Amino acid sequence: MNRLLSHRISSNGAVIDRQKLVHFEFDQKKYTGYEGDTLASALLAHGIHLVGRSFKYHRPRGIFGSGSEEPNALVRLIGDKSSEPNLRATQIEIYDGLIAESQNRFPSLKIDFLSINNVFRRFFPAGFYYKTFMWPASFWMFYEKLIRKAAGLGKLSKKYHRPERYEHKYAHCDLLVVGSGAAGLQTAIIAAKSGARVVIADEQHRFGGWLLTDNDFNINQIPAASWVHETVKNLQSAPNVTCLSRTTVSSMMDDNFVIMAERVTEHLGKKDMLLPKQRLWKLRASKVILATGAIERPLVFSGNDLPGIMLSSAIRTYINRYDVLSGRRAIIFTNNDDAYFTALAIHKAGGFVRCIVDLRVNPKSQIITKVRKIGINILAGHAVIAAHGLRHIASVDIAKYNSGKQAPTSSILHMDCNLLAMSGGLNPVVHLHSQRKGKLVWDERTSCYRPDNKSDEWVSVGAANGTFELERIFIEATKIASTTIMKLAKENNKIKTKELVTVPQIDKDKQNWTPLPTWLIQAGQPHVSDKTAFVDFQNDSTAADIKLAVKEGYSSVEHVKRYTTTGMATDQGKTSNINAIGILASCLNKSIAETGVTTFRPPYTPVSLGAIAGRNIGGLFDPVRKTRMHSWHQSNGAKFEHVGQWMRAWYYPRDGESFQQAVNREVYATRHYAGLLDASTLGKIEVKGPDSAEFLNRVYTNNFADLPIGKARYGLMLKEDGMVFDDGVTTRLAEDHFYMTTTTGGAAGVLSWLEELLQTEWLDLRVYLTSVTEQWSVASLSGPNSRSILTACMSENKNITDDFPFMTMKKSFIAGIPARIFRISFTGEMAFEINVPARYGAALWSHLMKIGKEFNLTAYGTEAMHVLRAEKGFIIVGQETDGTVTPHDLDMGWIISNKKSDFIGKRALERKSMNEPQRKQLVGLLTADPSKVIPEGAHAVLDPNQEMPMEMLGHISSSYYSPNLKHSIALALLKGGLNRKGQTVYIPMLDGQQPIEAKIVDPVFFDKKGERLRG
Amino acid sequence: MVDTISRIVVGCTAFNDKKLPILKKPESLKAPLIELSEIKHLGKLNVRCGKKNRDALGKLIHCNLPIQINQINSKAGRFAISLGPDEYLILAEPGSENQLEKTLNSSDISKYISVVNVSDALCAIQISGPKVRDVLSKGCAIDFHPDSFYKNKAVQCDLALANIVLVCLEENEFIFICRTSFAEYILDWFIDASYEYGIFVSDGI
Amino acid sequence: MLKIKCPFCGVRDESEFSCGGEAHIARPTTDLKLTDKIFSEYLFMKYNPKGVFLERWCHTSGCRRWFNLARDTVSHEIIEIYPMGVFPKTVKGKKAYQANWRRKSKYEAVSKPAKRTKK
Amino acid sequence: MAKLNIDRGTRAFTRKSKRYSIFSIAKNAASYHQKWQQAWRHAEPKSTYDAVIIGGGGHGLATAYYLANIHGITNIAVIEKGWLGGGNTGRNTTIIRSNYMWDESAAIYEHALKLWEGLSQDLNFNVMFSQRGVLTISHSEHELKGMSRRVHAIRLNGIDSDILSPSEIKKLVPTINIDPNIRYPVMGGFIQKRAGTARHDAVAWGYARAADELGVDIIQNCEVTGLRRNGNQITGIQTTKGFVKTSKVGCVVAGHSSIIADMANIRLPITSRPLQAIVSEPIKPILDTVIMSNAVHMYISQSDKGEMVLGAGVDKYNSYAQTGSWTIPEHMVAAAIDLFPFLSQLRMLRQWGGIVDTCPDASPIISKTDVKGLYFNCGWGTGGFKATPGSGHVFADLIANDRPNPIALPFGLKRFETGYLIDEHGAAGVAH
Repeated sequence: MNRLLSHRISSNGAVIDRQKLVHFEFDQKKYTGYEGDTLASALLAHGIHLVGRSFKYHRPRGIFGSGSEEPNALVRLIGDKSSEPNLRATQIEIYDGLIAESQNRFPSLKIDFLSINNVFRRFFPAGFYYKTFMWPASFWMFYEKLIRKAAGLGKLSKKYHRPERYEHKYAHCDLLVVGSGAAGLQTAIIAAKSGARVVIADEQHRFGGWLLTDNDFNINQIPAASWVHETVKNLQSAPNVTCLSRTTVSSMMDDNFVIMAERVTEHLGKKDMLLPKQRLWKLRASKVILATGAIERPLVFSGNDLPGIMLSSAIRTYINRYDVLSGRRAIIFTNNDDAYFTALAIHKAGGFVRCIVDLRVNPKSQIITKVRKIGINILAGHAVIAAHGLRHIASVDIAKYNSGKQAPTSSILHMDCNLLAMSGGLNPVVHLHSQRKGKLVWDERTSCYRPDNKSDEWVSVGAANGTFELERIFIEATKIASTTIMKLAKENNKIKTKELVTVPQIDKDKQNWTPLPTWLIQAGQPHVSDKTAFVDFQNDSTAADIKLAVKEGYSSVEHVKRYTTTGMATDQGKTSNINAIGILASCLNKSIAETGVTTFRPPYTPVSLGAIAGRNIGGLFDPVRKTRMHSWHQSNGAKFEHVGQWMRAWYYPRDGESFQQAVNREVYATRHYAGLLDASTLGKIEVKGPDSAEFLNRVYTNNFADLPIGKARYGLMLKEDGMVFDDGVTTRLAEDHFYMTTTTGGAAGVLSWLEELLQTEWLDLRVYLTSVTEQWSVASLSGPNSRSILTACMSENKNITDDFPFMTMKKSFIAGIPARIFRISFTGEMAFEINVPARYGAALWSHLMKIGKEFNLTAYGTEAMHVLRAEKGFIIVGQETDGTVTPHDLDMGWIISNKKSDFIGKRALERKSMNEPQRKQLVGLLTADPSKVIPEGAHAVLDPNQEMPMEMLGHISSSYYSPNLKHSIALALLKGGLNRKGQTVYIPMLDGQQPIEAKIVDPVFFDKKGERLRG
Repeated sequence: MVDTISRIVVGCTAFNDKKLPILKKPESLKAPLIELSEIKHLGKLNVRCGKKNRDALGKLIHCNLPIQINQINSKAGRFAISLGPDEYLILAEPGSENQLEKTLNSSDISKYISVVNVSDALCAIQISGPKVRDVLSKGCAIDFHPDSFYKNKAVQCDLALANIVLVCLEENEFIFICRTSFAEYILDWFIDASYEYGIFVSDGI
Repeated sequence: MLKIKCPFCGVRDESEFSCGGEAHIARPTTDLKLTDKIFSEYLFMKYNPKGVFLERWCHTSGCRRWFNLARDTVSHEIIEIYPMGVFPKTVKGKKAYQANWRRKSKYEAVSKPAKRTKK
Repeated sequence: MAKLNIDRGTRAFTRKSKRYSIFSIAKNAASYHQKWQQAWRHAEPKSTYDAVIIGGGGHGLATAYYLANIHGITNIAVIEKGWLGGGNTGRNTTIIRSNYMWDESAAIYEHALKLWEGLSQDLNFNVMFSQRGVLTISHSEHELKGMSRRVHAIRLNGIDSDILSPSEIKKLVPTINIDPNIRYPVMGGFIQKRAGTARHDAVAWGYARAADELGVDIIQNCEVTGLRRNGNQITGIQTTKGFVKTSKVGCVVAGHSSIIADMANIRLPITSRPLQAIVSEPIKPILDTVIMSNAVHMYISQSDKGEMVLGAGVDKYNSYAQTGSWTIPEHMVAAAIDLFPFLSQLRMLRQWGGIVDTCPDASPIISKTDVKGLYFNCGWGTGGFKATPGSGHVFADLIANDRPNPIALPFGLKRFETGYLIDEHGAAGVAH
């Protein structure tokens, strides 16, 4: 026999396509379903309820709901590239070749070893782990391993895989409508006619919301289904409307910044490689209408977690949407009218409704009368006090029940069944509203928390607003839509406001929406029955747990939530929160309003991390910036280092050279012949305007007002706290025009800092700043032969190099390229920094290398540059400084002008403590063993044999082997260093080796007089 | 000598040594829906000047400076884009920028303005095709609805992790200007983001 | 994610802006000879209200211009946006300006917050 | 580095009746857990206390506990405007470590770490302190140098810390991506093995229960509305539950420190910023170490429940809203996926924010004030949780003796006047 038929019923005009058979696999078994089925509906069609084991007690759990509220039916989807755990079977659309498996069980669903926890569950009350696993102390790590293994739900495939494609999309609209049920469609269609830019999103794969489940009536004289069809068609054809199905609005933030996750190809078996798996929408909406509907509440009684016990609305949905009857001998347990529609549906579908157990003593309404007529037995004033069964519900105990006294008032009636529908009332989906910090109010009539609807930016409507009767929903939706359009029209004159549509007329059986709130059904010995009366199904928290929490004083809602973990599972308490609050309230003898409610944190349903990251991963995580000489460096075997976003040539190993060998060669060659460094990444800023000189005077510690035109000067920049911030050479091009250079890493920071000062502090200064970092490529030509090389390269007036004093600038042409040449040096050798428009950078470089050949010109990288400047005791901001170092600490008092009344950082430098002799100061270090190079970052001590913690003098900021001095050299910041010159310090090693002995010396190791520099 | 160099230079583009042209499209697509190319060596001047001298400057450039921000004026092959209350970006035909710079800096208002040649600091990239707005909206928070981003509108904004000036030339044709060193990143970004539409990157003009 | 109306570029996403913190902080020049303690009020001490706060923002990814902004630090509502060197005009903005302890501090008595002047 | 012998005081719960143990659970199981007593009394304020602690978070409760347990001052109250541990204690990502570069920081965080070791026994409440190790990763030459500086300093301070090579890191964390060609390759890292995580709520509850046992009044849902002083001496506090007389007030109200300070008209260098975190859905164990990366501003660990916990740096503007910008989680998730590609199969379950005190030097304030009897413990920024026991321990000492001990001394407000900041910015990008 075709197993497919077992629980399928004759077509209901449902959303599945009977013509299209789909093959899938669950727990290594092959099954078939129809296109349009969810994994849940397809499994139910095969009579399969049991799909998972619970988190803590590993109790058997079945399909419970029909949408994102599902707490039990979590499965793992296994794909070729990856495997995704914890997906809701109720939301997975099946496709050919889908492979799913159940979770949190070993070895199998039916036999799960850890269900032993269930037997001993009495020993695992809420928070038990806080009270034990403490002895012996050292054992916790061992206990923890076990707990960790037991915890967690699904498994991940650990092996790498190129993450699938996830797209991001920014969008803007006048109105976002969340949800496509009666309320959503009605508001959207009105907005559409107004000409406003509308986006309507629904997490389900097709629009209609509850109208897809309840549609055996007419809207405006046409069948509800057709009305939905028509309306959706109109929306889709409207140019100003974007319809997004399979799109979950997960978070709503300040100023209606909305995150929506669209499942683009997840539901397709063969993925269309053109399209991404998901698209994450970042939508900015002027107004938002929340038509997010409501979620049914379970009832809390002993054994309410057995497979075969489902939400009444879910059972109805499976019948009407998927032609699936989840069980043939059904009992309905309710405290409201809605479940009666389920009774009808089951009856229509050919199932047998044994009885309706209604907590209300004397329920009356049109629908109830109708159900009575059919002859379904209604037990009013009764309750199901317990459900029994092994892996599926087999029978229930029913008794007269007094909700006030919370106790049964009659003998127990035993009744068998294989399906129990329960309905404890409805909870509006208020998540997005409270994400925006909207308040909730407890509504006594409908016994639910609904939004206060006080905001001007967003509004809830329909079931999401606690309005559950369809006729009232349509009235409300129409009204709210029009008022929202009015508001929008004020901002946007393109939007029409005249009354756009009328309220649809419907002929649906009237229900009377007054549920009888009953949070917990107690029977026999409560402390026994409570233990199996589940509130949060996924986290296994029971009524007993909540009572225990209260007993132990964890009685605020948040404490209960955290102590019992109620509402903290992957469903975020969609079916459990309010029941928990109800039980808590009765424990505290408070009203629910007094008890309060926990906050709903985003997202509404879990959002894929892959989708959140989007394309900003791998090579696109952060831009890499290269100079125009990059390809030369590359083809000449350079090794690179990242400096901020820049990639700089680090060193150029030649045939088999080690790092050290290459650096030694480059350093040696530069000192003895000539070296060429790509300095293009240095920050460059054009400073122009009548007050430029005054401005520079205020931002540098030294004086720039008196700098002659054509001359350059080294400057030190401080932050207002007196700490060194950046340094560089600035040249005066004209009376009112300067050319400033900054460190590579500091470039962006310096420019914005200077702009900030000009725009927010010194509004009176007439100065314009323009970044030209990338306008100029810079080759720094350095070494004894540099002048000869430069001369050889000059295309005209070669003689300018004859008279080219230190710290001056000349404009000329090199090989026909217009150039700004600066005679400045960071190596301590005679050096020229040649700036040319970037487009000529590559050309200039290879030209210099060509001409330089006969002068032994060697390209050197940043490492050699570091060594060369260290030999001269030149600092590097960011290496010798770390935001805690003043110019005095660097022994650079000479650069602080006393003439100037003020500059950034001056006052801070005058604080008493800034001049204390015990501050860390920059000194040089010479190791006793000239070949031993101290590791950078190591710390110096006076007595290497002292006990821990050691008294440290300070750290080594720079340390290299100097091939020119044939000696290891280092720079260090040591407490009172300036007065310690000559003293011996020791540098303890991490690897247990002997401490390195070194002498404190002057930081200038080479050419102290600076003759070579000026030469 | 001059010539040898300038010849070397011609090949040099903001995309460094990326091998162009690039065609990336899935089999299922006949033709790429996105086209991208660099406009090489376009003259670019960053001009700072207050309201007082705006008109005078416009005359010198032969193209009036826009009065409103996010606006662009064009005349005789020159574009004037407003970047801020007192900041403009002038686009001029390749090779004309140096002369223009001289003219402005030697004018009698030169004292009150700042003119800086940024032709090599920035690069101009043209992007067009029926899906151009969709691709841009993947990395740019600006509203690309034709009603709000129309012809001759220019905005400074972020595209993914790069800062750009974006100019709308036609419904489906944009120019954007970014720091040269970001061009490679932007190119990679577009090739990836255009995946579902297909992209053709040409060597440019 | 705030929506900020740049006075020059119009409404843009928060991500295009950077926040420069408290506005209207007077910068005492060195010649004022303040004590270290008073000076530290300028250098480190903060006004950190729960409610309306006057702060400086810069449209970093746009026009790179700075401007002032009055924002509620609880609701994130932006009450007023106004240029550098001028003072808030709204009632809430004015109140926030006066509520700031700096208005009574010793150093502000000798050095006033930056004001716009003719260029 | 300042070092003190740690006085843990006498252990709580020598009285069997309330003592937690495997046996107490068995015994109560027999009686269907009907006999458990309240973890702490829900007290109403008395008219007078010897000292009042404002703020019922981890630090505040710890302060009260040590005041009672070590200094014998038991006539005290902890005043909490909401529910215990409802502030940053209940919102943080619980990383505990003491591998700080500056002596002053190393001293206090190591002091705290020593107290963490054995805290469950001290409090007779399992705070689940899990010494699974915290690994900080370096992605560039420059960072490796910074790391070397930190590790040398840490080691000479006698604190455990080891440098690991990429391959050693791979051995320890098999799921990490050490491909040298990614944008921020793993070039090395250093681990503190004694570091780890703890259960945040349990810390608040454990201290509350122990403090209550020693007679401390714990008063929830009571907001402080004003401070009363006589001249320069604190005389009491105004609350929503009436006036309370006391001559010593300790403020431990991270996020709202400036509000209380304004009541006393004193200045703090603090701004309140959102700090965001996210957790994923629970999965079976896949990451046993805490991983931090300053360069990409991201840290990640897996909770005992199986959730991946991710955090980043603070948001860029002042806020008391406990929400932040979307850009932050977006960036941290991207960074995490580059290091752990498997994460892209996972889903974000919850996203939230706390309000943290940020200080100019990213170091805390434990200090007397110009007002006699008014003490502040604040400015912990993003890293307060790890210090909870140490912070409470030295703050209790400060309140009891009206003078900071050597560990607390460097963290006084005076440093903002002298300029002797303890600048952890350079040292730790994401200071968790």
